[in-house]
Amino acid sequence: MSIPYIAAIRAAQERLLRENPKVFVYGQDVGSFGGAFKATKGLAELFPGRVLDAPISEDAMVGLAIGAAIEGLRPIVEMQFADFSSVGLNQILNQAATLYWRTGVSCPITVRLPSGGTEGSGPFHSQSMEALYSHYPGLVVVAPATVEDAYSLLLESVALDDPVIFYEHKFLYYHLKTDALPESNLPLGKARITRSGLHATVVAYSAMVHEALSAADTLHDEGYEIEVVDLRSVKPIDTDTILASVARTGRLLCVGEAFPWGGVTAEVVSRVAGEGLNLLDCPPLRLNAKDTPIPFHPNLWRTHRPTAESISHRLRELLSL
Amino acid sequence: MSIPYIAAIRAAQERLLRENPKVFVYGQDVGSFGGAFKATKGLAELFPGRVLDAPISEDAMVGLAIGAAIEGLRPIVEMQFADFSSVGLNQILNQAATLYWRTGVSCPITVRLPSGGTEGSGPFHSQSMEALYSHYPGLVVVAPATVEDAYSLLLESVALDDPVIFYEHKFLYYHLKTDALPESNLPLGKARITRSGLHATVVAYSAMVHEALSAADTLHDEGYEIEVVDLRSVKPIDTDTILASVARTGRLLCVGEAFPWGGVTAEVVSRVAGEGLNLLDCPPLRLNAKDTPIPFHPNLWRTHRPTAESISHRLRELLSL
Amino acid sequence: MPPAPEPERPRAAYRAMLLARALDDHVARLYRAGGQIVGGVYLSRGQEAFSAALGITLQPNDIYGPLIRDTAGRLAFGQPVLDFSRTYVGSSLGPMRGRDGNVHHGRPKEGIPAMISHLGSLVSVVCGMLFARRFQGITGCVGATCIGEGGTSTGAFHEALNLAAVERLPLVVAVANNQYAYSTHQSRQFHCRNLADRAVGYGMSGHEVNAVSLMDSLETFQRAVDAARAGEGPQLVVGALLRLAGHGEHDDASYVDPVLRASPLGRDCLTVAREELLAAGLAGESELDGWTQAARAEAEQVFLQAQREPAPDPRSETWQAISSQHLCEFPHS
Amino acid sequence: MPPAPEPERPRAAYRAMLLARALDDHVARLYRAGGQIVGGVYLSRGQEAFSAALGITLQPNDIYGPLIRDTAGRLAFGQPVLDFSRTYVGSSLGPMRGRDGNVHHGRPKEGIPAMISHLGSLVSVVCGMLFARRFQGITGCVGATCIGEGGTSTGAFHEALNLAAVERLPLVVAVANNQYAYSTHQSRQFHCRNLADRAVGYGMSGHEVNAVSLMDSLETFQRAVDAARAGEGPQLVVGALLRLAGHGEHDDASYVDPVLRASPLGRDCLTVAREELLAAGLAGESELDGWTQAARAEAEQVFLQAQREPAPDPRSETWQAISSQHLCEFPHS
Ligand SMILES: Cc1ncc(C[n+]2csc(CCOP(=O)(O)OP(=O)(O)O)c2C)c(N)n1
Ligand SMILES: Cc1ncc(C[n+]2csc(CCOP(=O)(O)OP(=O)(O)O)c2C)c(N)n1
Ligand SMILES: [Mg+2]
Ligand SMILES: [Mg+2]
Repeated sequence: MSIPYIAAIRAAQERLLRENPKVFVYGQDVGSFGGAFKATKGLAELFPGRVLDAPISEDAMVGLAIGAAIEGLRPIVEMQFADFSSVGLNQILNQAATLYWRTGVSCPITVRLPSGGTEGSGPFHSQSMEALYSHYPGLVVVAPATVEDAYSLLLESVALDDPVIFYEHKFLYYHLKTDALPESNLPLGKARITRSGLHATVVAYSAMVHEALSAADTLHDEGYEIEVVDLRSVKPIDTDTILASVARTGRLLCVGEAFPWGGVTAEVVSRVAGEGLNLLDCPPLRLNAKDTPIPFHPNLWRTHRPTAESISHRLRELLSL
Repeated sequence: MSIPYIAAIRAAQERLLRENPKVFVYGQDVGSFGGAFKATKGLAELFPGRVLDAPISEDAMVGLAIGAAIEGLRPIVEMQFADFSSVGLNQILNQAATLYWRTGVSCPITVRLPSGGTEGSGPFHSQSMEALYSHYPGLVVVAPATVEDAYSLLLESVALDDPVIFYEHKFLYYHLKTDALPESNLPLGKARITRSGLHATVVAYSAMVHEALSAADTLHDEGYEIEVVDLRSVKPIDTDTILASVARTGRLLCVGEAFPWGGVTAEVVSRVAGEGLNLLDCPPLRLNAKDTPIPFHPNLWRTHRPTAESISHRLRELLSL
Repeated sequence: MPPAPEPERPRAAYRAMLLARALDDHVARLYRAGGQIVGGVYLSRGQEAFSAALGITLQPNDIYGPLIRDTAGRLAFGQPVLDFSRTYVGSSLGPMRGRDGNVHHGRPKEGIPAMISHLGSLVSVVCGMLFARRFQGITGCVGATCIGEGGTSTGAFHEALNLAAVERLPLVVAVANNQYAYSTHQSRQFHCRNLADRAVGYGMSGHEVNAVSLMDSLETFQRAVDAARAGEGPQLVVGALLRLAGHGEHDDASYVDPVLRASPLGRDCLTVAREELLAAGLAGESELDGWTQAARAEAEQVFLQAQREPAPDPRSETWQAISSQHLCEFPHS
Repeated sequence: MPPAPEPERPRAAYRAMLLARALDDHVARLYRAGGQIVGGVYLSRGQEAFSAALGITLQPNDIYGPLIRDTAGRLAFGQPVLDFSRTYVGSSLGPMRGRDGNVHHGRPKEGIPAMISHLGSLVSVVCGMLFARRFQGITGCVGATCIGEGGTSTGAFHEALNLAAVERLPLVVAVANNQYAYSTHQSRQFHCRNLADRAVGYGMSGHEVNAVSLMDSLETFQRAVDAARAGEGPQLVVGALLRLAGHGEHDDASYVDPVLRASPLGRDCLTVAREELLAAGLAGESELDGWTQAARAEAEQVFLQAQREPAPDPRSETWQAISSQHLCEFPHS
């Protein structure tokens, strides 16, 4: 187990830079420093002039990428933290995401968002912004939960002719490891049944997949087989795979690390209710973070976001309905 | 019928300025010009130094309002169009909406967003951004559908100690009129049963309430009584009123003018599925705008957003389930 | 269009100005007639000289990112006239196919990005196009874009100028200071002597010009574009003029100070340019009259044509915001 | 010649510097020991003179919006020392009650807004506080805030400076140019000679100062604060220094140019300030040693106290982001 999630992201970028002369990486401190999380370590030296430090100008960073994409390049923009993309959001939602529809010119940019909570990171270095980017038309929003997916989905994202938001999870950067990077993988747009089960389906994505798997272990000891669906991309959402799973289990819990109003869990639950009501043996449940900013102190943070424990708790509730 | 929706907004601001010396209005062209939509017409003359033109700096406009609120003022910020709040969004989501939770100091700012589609306004003068603002913790998001509500909800918004996003609909500005402004009204946070019915519930807000009412007229002629619930605020959502209505009708259609991924309709449907599954006689349906930018040409625009016709169509589908 | 030879430059620029004015007059007439133009109408009136001078100074392989009052610049740069009428009427054959309208049009693959409404956000896109050219070894290109004095207050504008300076991009930013941003006088928009004073703070060159004069504008832009092309980094050109119309045609602009209107700034740049051409012996009265007539005829013709073209049909519209069809959701939403 | 600073100012500023350094040293030790500080640790090292000089120059009813490396300025302005340790350890008794941490703290109702991470976004908030004071007829106040040279590249910074100039607010913006933004050298951040050259483009006054010197910093800030208070509008003060630590304590700053470290810019401002105080006869060796000891003891004490205080308890946490309880949703989410 030698390849962590962050190394897969670095490896995908190295491969992209090597194989496609149109790829470049732009972001704060991504050059010789290798990025705040070392996702571009060594790449500036390997590919001179193609891995470039940006000023602290998220709006202009995205704007530059869009212009470069118009001219045929394949920019990868690294936000230092997802949270700071809020000041680049206008270029993403209104410029990048509208370009193809308005002009017929596609906009193949990939914006990497180091996302999600870790201990002690607080309100502005922990956010999950997929709900904002998925709501607006014109973007593909990817959220890998595994090292293999981080690698192959990043390759696919940059190959795609459309703008992609790449939600990569900081908690998984070093925690999650694998032995080898995949040669092939499920395509972007397909969800994965990570664990199959009988009694209930948990739909999750990114770091929450692992919390869900660990909850499934707990519930297994209590005599329940929980199916875990890893969405892999949240726009599009692979509704067919979800419905097929719910058809098998009759019970649905959707788990997300984002804030509770709207977002992926609301979209998933409302699709299942709309398209698969008859498959449900009981009300579909959701579990999200709490409706406050993300707390700094670990005591609070551990309660703020869903965990294996709170998912287990909610699953028991679901199974008792 | 002499008081249009926009005049109610103006009247509320006049009253607020008159009754509370801490209120001021800040926005592009709101001064002697009276605002792009005349929501502040004459107010700069009536209240010298309290209705001020801002530079084209949405981020700083919101920042200024937050600072003023910290010092005890009650700022009303007018965005010229909701769409441009995307470049003020960071101050709204990360500064205003986190202030109370982080510091215990409340942030009584009201940000008025002239929202929603009108003919020929195109992708950047038509947006409905409530899903973005509701997703993040710390904001109240209000969406009046009537002249009376525009008036009383704006009064309440500015009186509230928390930051409020005031989603006012440009299509209603001049189309919708009433005879007199209300002395009292349902409080913020409560939905209204605008039309009572038996066979299905339509949950809507802002301009879509009127499309829903007109669809209900059509369906009435076809022998169905449709109940229409006007949310009035989308954060919070008055789930109790919705559930009570669905308990009566057994059928739910949720209609929004925003984009189809996530948003109010997903949140409402997933709440009803989660808390009122047994009340439903058939799958709950949604109707949103299409998943593209909002088109300029009226031919396209009329198809892009939900209308009385498409709501009627969807209702017939719902009633046949 | 090959670069215009020296005596031809002011002549070509003036013809672009005339055509822009004729198009504006025509669309304003249609708007006032009612029912023929949906949505807003934004005129270039007063900005034609400044705009055309930049457009004509660029070369065909350059990049030009026009804004709301740049019809003259677009025409001078070589954008087809029909794009203007087709976008206003929303023709399905226009570059925006009715999806976007009025002054929001462009041909990104031909060096003309299509502005979005958010002021300031175009500048970094032009930076990116220039960056991409250099990245791919394409040299000798200049990229130009325009913005009003009001748009300089946006964060996006600042970030892009600074980025252009750091990257030493061959960018020319034309700021049309027409004294007002909608109703807001420049005194509520910025507080420096002249916006060209911002150049030093970015480490770029600043130029001030009387934008009511075509000849002055031509000369200044030639200097700025040459400098950018010569590798001297980004150039900031600030023109002084007056908007000779409402913000849009819905606006009577009654807030404009009559003193300004009566000042040299308030002179019509078309009148001034005509005088300049005559004085320089670059054209004669009857030739100029002929151009004016031709421009009016062409403006009328392109609107007639666009209005006859099919409107977009919602049933044949794809309703897909991305090009990867297999990833599109909500097929029947 | 400006008036010599009265004797107590440099002495008080230096004591704030010493205490800030002692707090930094202590928190760095706790961080390296592991397990005692969660999350990042951001030190003021190298910026103490510049920061303290501003803090001490303000008056109690002024507004001070500090950023990440302003511990010295906070202390000089009068913020309680315990706020620092309590926020780092997340004490439930601290101003942020464990909800926010490390350098994100403040007391908005006492004129110290609590920064969010997004660089540049604090400046307009300070503008708003000043605006509100003037609006309510409170005169004679100054508002100051600090930012790194990297933060000047944000759109938010530009918008706020411009707004302050338009509104003629008594704002002092201190830019600490410590040569790097994280690993990024200033040459990739801006391209002008000195960021003070931006002042003219806003119509405000610009000041440059050697921020390694406490005396120079004191003198410059006195001039800037006086000018702001006298109604001369916003002031931009740009200090040159070097960050004498990593960006955070996780960063070894190996990218910092050794030539810079060896240059006068790389001198420790505490050493310089001590020399300055001695040379000016404002304090003697043994008094200064006593202050240093006292600072270390106080730093240790406030951490000991904060670490003994109760951590936040998720069960008693309200989990409500707004103050209007009746409008809170998701009570048990
Ligand atoms: C970010 C942003 N905020 C607000 C607007 C609304 N708006 C459109 S044009 C305009 C005035 C523009 O003034 P200026 O930049 O001086 O250009 P001019 O119209 O004078 O040519 C405003 C405020 C916008 N387009 N973008
Ligand atoms: C808008 C935004 N983008 C990115 C960051 C991440 N970030 C935090 S500190 C920092 C470097 C800041 O450099 P500078 O402003 O020079 O201050 P210094 O750390 O040198 O004191 C960056 C990029 C941020 N906080 N805000
Ligand atoms: Mg203007
Ligand atoms: Mg720095």
